[in-house]
Amino acid sequence: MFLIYCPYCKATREEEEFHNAGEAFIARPADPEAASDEEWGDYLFMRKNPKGWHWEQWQHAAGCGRVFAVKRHTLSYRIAGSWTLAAGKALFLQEGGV
Amino acid sequence: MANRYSFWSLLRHGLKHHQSWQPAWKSPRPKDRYDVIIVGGGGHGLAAAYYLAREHGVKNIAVLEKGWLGSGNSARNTTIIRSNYLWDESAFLFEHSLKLWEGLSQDLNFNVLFSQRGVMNVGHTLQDMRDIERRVNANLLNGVDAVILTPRQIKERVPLIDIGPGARYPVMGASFQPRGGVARHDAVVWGFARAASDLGVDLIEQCEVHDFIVENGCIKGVNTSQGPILAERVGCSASGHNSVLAATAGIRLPLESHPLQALVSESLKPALDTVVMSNAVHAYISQSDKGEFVIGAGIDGYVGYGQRGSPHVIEHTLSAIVEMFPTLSRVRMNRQWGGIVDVTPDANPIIGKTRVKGLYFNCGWGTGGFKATPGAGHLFAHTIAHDAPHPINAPFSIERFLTGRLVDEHGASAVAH
Amino acid sequence: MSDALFQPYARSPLDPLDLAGQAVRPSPENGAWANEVRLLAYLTLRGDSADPAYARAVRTVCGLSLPDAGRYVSGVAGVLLWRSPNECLLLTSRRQAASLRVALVEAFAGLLAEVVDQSGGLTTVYLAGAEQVTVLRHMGGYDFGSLEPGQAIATVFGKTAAVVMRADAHGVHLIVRRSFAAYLWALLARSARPYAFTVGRLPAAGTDPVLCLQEGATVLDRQDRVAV
Amino acid sequence: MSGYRVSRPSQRIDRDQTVRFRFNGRDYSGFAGDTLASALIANGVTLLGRSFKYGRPRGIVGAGPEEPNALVQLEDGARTVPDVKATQIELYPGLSARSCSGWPSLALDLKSLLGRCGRFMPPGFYYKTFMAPVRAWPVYEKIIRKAAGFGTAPTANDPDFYDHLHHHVDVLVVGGGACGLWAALLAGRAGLKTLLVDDQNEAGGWLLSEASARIDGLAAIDWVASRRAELDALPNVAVLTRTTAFAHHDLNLVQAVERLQDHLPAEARRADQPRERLHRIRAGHVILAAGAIERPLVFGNNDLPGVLTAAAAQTYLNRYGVVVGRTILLLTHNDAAYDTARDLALAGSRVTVIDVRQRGAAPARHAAVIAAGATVLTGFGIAEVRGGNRVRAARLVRLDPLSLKATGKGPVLNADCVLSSGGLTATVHLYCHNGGRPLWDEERLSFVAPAGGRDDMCCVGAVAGYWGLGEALRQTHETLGAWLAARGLGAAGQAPQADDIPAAPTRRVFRIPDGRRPGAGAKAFVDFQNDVTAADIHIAVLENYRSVEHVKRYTALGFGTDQGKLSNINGFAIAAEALGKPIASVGTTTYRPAYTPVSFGALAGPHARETFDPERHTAMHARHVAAGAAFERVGQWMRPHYFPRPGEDLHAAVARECLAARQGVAVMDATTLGKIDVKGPDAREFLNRVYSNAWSKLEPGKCRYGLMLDENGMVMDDGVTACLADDHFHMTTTTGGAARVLSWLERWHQTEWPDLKVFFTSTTDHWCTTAVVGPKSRDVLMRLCSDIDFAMDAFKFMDWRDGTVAGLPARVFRISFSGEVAYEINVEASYGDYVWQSVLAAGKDFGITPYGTESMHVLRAEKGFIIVGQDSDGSMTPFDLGMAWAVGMKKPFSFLGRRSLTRSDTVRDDRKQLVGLLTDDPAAVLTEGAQLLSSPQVTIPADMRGHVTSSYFSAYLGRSIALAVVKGGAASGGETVYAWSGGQVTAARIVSSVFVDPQGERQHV
Ligand SMILES: Cc1cc2nc3c(=O)[nH]c(=O)nc-3n(C[C@H](O)[C@H](O)[C@H](O)COP(=O)(O)OP(=O)(O)OC[C@H]3O[C@@H](n4cnc5c(N)ncnc54)[C@H](O)[C@@H]3O)c2cc1C
Ligand SMILES: NC(=O)c1ccc[n+]([C@@H]2O[C@H](COP(=O)([O-])OP(=O)(O)OC[C@H]3O[C@@H](n4cnc5c(N)ncnc54)[C@H](O)[C@@H]3O)[C@@H](O)[C@H]2O)c1
Ligand SMILES: Cc1cc2nc3c(=O)[nH]c(=O)nc-3n(C[C@H](O)[C@H](O)[C@H](O)COP(=O)(O)O)c2cc1C
Ligand SMILES: [Zn+2]
Repeated sequence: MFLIYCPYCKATREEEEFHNAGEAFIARPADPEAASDEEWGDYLFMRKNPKGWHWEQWQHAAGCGRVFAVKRHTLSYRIAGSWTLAAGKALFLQEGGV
Repeated sequence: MANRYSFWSLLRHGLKHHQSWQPAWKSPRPKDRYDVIIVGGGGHGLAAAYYLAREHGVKNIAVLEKGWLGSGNSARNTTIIRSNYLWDESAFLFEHSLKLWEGLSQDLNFNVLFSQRGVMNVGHTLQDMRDIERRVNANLLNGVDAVILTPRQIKERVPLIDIGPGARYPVMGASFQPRGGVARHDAVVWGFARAASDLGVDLIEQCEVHDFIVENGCIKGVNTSQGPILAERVGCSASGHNSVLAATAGIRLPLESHPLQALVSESLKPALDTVVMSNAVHAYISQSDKGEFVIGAGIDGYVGYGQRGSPHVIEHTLSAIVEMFPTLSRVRMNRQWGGIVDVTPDANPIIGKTRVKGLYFNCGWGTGGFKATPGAGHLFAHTIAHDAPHPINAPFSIERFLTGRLVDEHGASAVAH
Repeated sequence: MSDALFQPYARSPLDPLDLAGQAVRPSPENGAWANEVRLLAYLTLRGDSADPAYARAVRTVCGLSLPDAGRYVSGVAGVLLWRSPNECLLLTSRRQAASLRVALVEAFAGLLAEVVDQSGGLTTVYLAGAEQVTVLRHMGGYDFGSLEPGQAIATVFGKTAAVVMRADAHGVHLIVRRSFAAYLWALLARSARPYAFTVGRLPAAGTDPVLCLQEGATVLDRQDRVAV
Repeated sequence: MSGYRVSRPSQRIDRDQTVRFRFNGRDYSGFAGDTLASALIANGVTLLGRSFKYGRPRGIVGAGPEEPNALVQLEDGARTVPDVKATQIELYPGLSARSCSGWPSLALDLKSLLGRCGRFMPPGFYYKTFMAPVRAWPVYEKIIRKAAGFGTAPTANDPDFYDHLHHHVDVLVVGGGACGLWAALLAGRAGLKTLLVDDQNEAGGWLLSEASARIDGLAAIDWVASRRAELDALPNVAVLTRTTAFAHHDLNLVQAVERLQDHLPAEARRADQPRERLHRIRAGHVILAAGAIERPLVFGNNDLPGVLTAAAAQTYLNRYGVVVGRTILLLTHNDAAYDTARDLALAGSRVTVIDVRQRGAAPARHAAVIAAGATVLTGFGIAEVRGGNRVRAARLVRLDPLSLKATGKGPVLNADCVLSSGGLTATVHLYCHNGGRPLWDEERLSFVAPAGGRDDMCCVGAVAGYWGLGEALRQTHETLGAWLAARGLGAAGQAPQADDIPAAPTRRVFRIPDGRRPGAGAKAFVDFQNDVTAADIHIAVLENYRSVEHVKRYTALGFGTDQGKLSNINGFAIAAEALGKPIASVGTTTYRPAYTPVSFGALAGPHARETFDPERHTAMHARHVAAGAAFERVGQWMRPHYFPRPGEDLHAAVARECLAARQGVAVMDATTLGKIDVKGPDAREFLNRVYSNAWSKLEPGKCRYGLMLDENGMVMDDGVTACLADDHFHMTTTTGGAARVLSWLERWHQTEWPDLKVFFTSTTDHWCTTAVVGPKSRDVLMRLCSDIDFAMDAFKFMDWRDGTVAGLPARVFRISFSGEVAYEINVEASYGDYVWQSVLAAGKDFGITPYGTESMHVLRAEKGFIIVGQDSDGSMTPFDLGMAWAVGMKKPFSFLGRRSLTRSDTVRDDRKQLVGLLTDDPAAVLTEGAQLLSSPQVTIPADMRGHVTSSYFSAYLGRSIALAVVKGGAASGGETVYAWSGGQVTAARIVSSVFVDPQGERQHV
């Protein structure tokens, strides 16, 4: 069971306080109507689902309610850190994330 | 079959102190090239190879397995088999499989201990009961056996269950599929392995596929921990790991791989004669022929390839079990474990072609693919052999996620296993 | 019918349990005891805590600075708890609630801020006794032993969540939603069973910033306290 | 075996306290401090069970959690516990237990007859037969099932309770043997918050069995007592005995179960204490000091009652004062077992040590056993034990000094007990639970936890392979010392001193050869509980089950309730031999929780019965109960389903309630709807994005129905939202959807549109809502409220007003889920009870009638209003539901789900669409969930057009009505379809889904 650091509560708490909210930084197409069925389907359903480091969102459901970014290894379950979505995204892009 | 199993063969070998048994399957060295490679030596992959050889006359087939045969979810599931799915497409798919189960032991000459003891889905709210009515009627009209049970009838079949009004979620009724049941999971793997091997399929264990060799949009083979192996067609049936493999060919899949946990109690005298599932309370339980209660937990919410989940999930599951079966609280958990299930957004699988010619995927079985083992293998074999889906699996293409034609089993019958 | 005919009465969420009727004066044998702090007023303040104008408005009306994450501040207006970067919860007395609310709404005019009355939606349970921390440790996984006066955190308790704030060494307050209060109470009573749990009469308010918000709260009487 | 009690010092039993107990229907006595196993042995009881597959007689083998055979059913009735190991049951007065196997009786077991044919039941037996005829399998299966299983599941509700306790500690020490005690002390002395758990009833571990050990000049037992006293005195240290750490999870979360009551006599068990407590321990660092367990050697008939491990015999002797036999053969490949031989000989048994080593033990140990009166035979093994239901003799075999082959026959020696020592197996489980792999140590012949531990764990003592007490303590001391020093926590001082007697090398043997052809000799068991023999493992490998996991699964090795504590290493070694591979490369199977079995009750803990799941009540709940309401569960809420009067059933009550709503006035508790306060300059824009319909023009004082789609375009929730001010809205959601919708809004806001200035605050619990419905509702409201103008034009349908109701500030919404004039009064929930009462009082003269969810459903169905989740199922778009009017396709922002509505599948016109159905027979009420067919003739598989989603008898219309979804239904008005339910076919016509007042005039008066 994970211990997750909430960057808003500035505290490390038990996994049970959180909800996993899926892969992070999936951008909604800026103009959905212009997206092809394929692009739209990709946005809606296709996921990276990596075996390795994964940027994901967690919501501190029983705490402050905030959604934030966590970089977690999906095999070792190690957590590299938690960031606000904005800070996390910057780091994610810096790592070459797409 | 060279090495037929029967009561008489047991006698015969017994007289020789069992020193004369043949290997159940052969373990050859991989060849350089095959007509068809199946990635993943779970029940599905082995069944696909078996049916490819048996029904489609493909001669030169290999199954590549990164660990030991059946080391994935085939070894880890709660073995519930049923076909009482809501939507026509899924009902046909799972019923196709159930029919194959019904002759499987004889077909494979391997007793997979398929036990048609019935599967019960218990309802606790008025909406549960509406959903049960809807599903049972749809089942019957699709040729799938189903009945609705009253709480009394439930109690008769499952004396341990609490149907009293004092429960937090009292039992209001259930749907029941008499032909549903359980089977011995490992035996299914071994039975298919043995039968496939007997038909000349090469089963290669300890052979991890690293990536696909694709040229000009066509599959050429795979790179493995035992070197490159070429093939004209490759079928991927690597439950849990399909996204990882697909990514190596630049294919994105609508999958998330989650830990799913299960547990068994110590072995006890027969006390539960059917499979009982409750969606509202979140409990799934049966008793194996060996006597242990086999209990399935809920899915862990995060992506995880660790074959383990979080303990509070097990605790919640057992609280649900104790809620439905208050007498079991002194029974003890002997062992718990986890598998990796790849889940699609509509809780139905993908069996079909990809945009790489000659590369096929059978994936997304999520929490419920054990019951599909023979059926999925059969249909996957057809799809690979014809480079086109069978009518039964045609609705289960990847395209449905682009057109929106989902077959959403979450809807009215969000029963997981 | 005219308004004069009406005699409104308020019911707190745990009234159906008749805690008042069961309450005794806890003795040192009671390792844990609890009761509901009935009918406080609760105002949710929304606003970005990084916005100085918002902070100023709160300070002007309540006399309180915005609390840091996981903490609370208290004063005459009541207790202001941090809930998230843009949410605080003000516990106050019913007496002051209406005027505070009006004043806050006025002070928030033109700001990205709002006041939401939650008085019907929340209640507070006071838990005390030598085993209070043990009881909390039975109920949830947060490190309650480390929770110090001045802290207020939200965490899970079984299948609900609640805010826990420690006023002083004597006891903690659990702030919970109305419709989950009975569940939380049942979980608490069950968890505290091994420690001779009892429904206790609430002590005089003393310096406890929540207890003193009750109607007719009195000042500390040392005798009323159970040694911790 | 003919065990008996001796009097020896330093035993852990209290001879002054005789304890009477019952086993298999007979009365016995033992002493306080005994286990059931030690007391039974002392009473000469040898036969405890029958084996799983062959029904072979079985007795006690071990002395602790490793016991595979002696499973008993403890107590009867509600407090019965199946499958408990007799070796782990502390004796208490009045204890009653029985064997879990043997049918019809333990002595005369039918299965054992079958077992004689064990020769024809190799591994995989079940997979190879029972296949024909197909139809006979259920019969075979019944018999197979009957023969399986040990204890019986309780059939009465558990009278006890369980709880959980969370810990946050710096250091958790697992195991309270010499090494664990010392580690805890060092951590404790360094000021760390330390918790030590040990699964036995007292600390000391192996030292409790080792009479002669001395540490720092003290008898071991005294050393334990003083260390324990020192630990107890440290305020930062806690010690829990009878507490088994059974699982280790990520980030050092350890689950441990403490047994608080089962060792007490019934009358001493306390109702205010839990039976068991699950500790969830988050530790900064775990110190694993779980020790080791001795395993037996594998030889013919090594499962006969009277064959035990040497360590178990030593424990019985030194800890409980029980001698396991009078004439004992002790088979060993190591020196340590000589201590057992010595102790037993000194206690008066005739002991023959059979040492498989050519040279035997080191001189000191050899001399000690000889001095004690034992005999030593070296270079021999045991080929097979002889006896019926118990050991009578054993046939020895001479072993080749080098090759480990049988080179000749040995003598047959009489004995009533055979002990064997196959070396120690380190208890590495907790090291491995989250993926750690143990190391094979060829010198110690065991998989061990690495002495270096890992980041978050130290492994000390026997678990790391330090078998000698002196070296174990030294290693513990050094490991802890280094660990503390690395944290700046100072030097640890002196290690405790204990002498390790020099030992001769162990001989590497697991299976004693019997000189027979493979498979031909007596069965030599590896896993007792699952009847797995050495030959079985060979056969599995022969059949190509070559992975150790295949061996496990094909033979059931290690599958039992002991999880292979005695059998795994022997099994792996035999498999390795069959495979011709080193053990290290064969590896182990996967270690998984639980280390020892844990009750479901303890795992469920407090989340059972009244605290299984919150039951949410509205503020008026007590009134509904008093009014005799029947309740419906909706999500976690309890809602009145209907309010029967005496003699009324559901239908009668609902008919009355509905008519009241249509003709007079009725009242409903609508509190459970979710409510969200939405405020901010961008609130309106936000609503535009999350609802399918338009919000730009909704003015303050007005309400609007909204439809929320998921991004896939399917309806996920609905509700009425009121505009409070230009930047302020009061949103409502479905009862079940409240939490989901709030989190949906928050996620979109936080992740995608953080720039929108808006707050969402749940107010579900704050407001309580009373719906007053019907032509007379206005009259009732006017009695309660004088500051709102209820005139038709002043307060229109879909308006809301602030005002004072019954003297309280209230928000009154004029909205209607029934098609009648209706008002929803929202007041602070604290006044909910009062307002409900006030409404009833004010409506009394009008015959106001409370109604529940069932009438609500009928009233809304008469109007064709959907219930999300009943008429829709996550696969319906607004168009499917005939709600195109609620989709603002022209809105500038592409609202959630919009794009999905134009995919090829979502624009099909043969999708299922919502329609109304009228049966030809007005009295026939369709079954909700009936499937719809185009023709009354059914061919299977049938072409289903859709299904009935809602169906009622409408008292108002005097006939039945139904809603359904039908493929292409929107264009099929007038068509007859056939509703099929359980074989019953009912014809019905597709009609508009609005049955009452299609023009909507009634709500506008
Ligand atoms: C706890 C649990 C309970 C379940 N309960 C049920 C149930 O009651 N009923 C039901 O119907 N279903 C159930 N399921 C689901 C079911 O187990 C699976 O859907 C089914 O077993 C999938 O079979 P498979 O053959 O596709 O997968 P697997 O058996 O997982 O086979 C896939 C194989 O691919 C191999 N592989 C992966 N990557 C590679 C690679 N790169 N190279 C080579 N090989 C690779 C894996 O090692 C594995 O052996 C449950 C699952 C779990 C985890
Ligand atoms: N001859 C034997 O059979 C034998 C067995 C064990 C230890 N020893 C010797 O005893 C000396 C002391 O060794 P030690 O302290 O490392 O081990 P130990 O066996 O004395 O102590 C280990 C303790 O840990 C407990 N334990 C094991 N798993 C547990 C779990 N999951 N939860 C709670 N408690 C658990 C055991 O009950 C035992 O009390 C060493 O010299 C060792 O070699 C000998
Ligand atoms: C249906 C079923 C029944 C099982 N019964 C037992 C059992 O009786 N005893 C046992 O130790 N394990 C049992 N297991 C669990 C396996 O030992 C093992 O944990 C599981 O196959 C996962 O593999 P792993 O733990 O090696 O990763 C069972 C598994 C399944 C799927
Ligand atoms: Zn937080």
